[in-house]
Amino acid sequence: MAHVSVQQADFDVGGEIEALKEGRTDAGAFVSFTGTVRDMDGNLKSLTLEHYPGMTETELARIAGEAERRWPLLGCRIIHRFGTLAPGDNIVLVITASAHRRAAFEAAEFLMDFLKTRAPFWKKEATAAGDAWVDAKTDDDDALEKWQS
Amino acid sequence: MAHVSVQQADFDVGGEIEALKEGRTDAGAFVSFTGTVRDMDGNLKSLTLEHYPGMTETELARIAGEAERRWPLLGCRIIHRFGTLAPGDNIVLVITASAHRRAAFEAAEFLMDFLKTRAPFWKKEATAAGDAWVDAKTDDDDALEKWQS
Amino acid sequence: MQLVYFAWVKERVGKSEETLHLPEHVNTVRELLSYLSGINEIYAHALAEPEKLRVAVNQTHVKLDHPVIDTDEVAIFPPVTGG
Amino acid sequence: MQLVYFAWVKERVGKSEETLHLPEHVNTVRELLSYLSGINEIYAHALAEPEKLRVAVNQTHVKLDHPVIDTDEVAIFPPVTGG
Repeated sequence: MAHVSVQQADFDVGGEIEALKEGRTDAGAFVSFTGTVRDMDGNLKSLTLEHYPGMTETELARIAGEAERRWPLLGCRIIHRFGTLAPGDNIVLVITASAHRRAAFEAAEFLMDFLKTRAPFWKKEATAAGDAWVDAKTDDDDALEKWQS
Repeated sequence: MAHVSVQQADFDVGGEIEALKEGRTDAGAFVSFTGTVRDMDGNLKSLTLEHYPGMTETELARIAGEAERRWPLLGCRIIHRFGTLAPGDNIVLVITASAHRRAAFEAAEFLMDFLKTRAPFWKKEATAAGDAWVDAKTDDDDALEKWQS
Repeated sequence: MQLVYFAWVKERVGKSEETLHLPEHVNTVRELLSYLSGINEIYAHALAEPEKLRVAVNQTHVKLDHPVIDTDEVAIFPPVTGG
Repeated sequence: MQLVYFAWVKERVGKSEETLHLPEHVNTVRELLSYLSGINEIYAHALAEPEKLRVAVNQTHVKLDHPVIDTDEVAIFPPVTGG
């Protein structure tokens, strides 16, 4: 049921939420998360996302399936971009729909936590000082722990 | 800093998120919550939202200020509609922006929990069986408790 | 005092607002609700279940022991159901 | 065995994929990393810090004791940083 896309092109957040809402009156709660390229100190020239074609789609579908198993979702979309992006550009979009807000919020946060630690993407930052791969955050591993039960 | 609107007109979720993103590269995380008119069993003809003009705006601004005090938000928007709406129509929109996803998620959920129990709106459902005011949920009071600290 | 009513409280009272001269012995929200209930059957019915009522004084949520004065705007309504 | 590399592992190995005939004594991911490290200085450098490496076998995340066979696709990469 989940819709998963790995793409170079930008996405339209409003249009994606609309697509999930289209024609349905049983879902009362829609949560979206949009992750964008953040330039912490004005030095970032671009961000390049590499990924593992094939595994990426499989892993995102697996993560979405796990969310659907845990929460009564009426819809779920994950879009993740790859390629070279500029500061402020969209990177990732997660949308969840449910009858109640709690499920929609929790599932969206769960999807992002799992995506951050399991989806095979790697970020490389280009700055005036050169290019550097972004290090994984232990925060992200910690975030996963709260979903273990 | 928060943008608060109480209006009869519909809102454009994508456009509102764009407005918050516009020209900034310091926020990496945007969370939106959209609440819509839910028709649980296909009997709902319409939903009418009454509110307390003046207090509504004050209370929403107060709730937003509280969220900004608790989390490092870079932006925050609350839009709530009033008047008569059809099943599937948008009711409420909350958007938060932050450098990190955890703050954006938590603040959005906090805003909805507080809005549900403090913003002076009242829903009346029109069905074939007649009109009835919607009862408040004790769930919503319970949801508030997790933010007491 | 300016009184305003919303939702089913408004429907039961039969008006959305009214001006009231506050008697001297009415000094809290609780006393105000009690005073209004004594006016007639309509108010008595509208305000019969205080646990289902919420009150705002000057557009701020308050508890039953909150003080009221004659220049206040007092709103009486059911628990809110927005969002 | 099909080997694929990503991010700085790919840069250090100097290629994004290669085909390897798996020696008989290599039966787990741990043994595979050890075997590759012994090939030459390039692999030794690329795979020098096993705690900073992650491995997928046939496009599924696995641990170091996961078995490998010659028909597997094995990917070696740093911890992921998407999202």
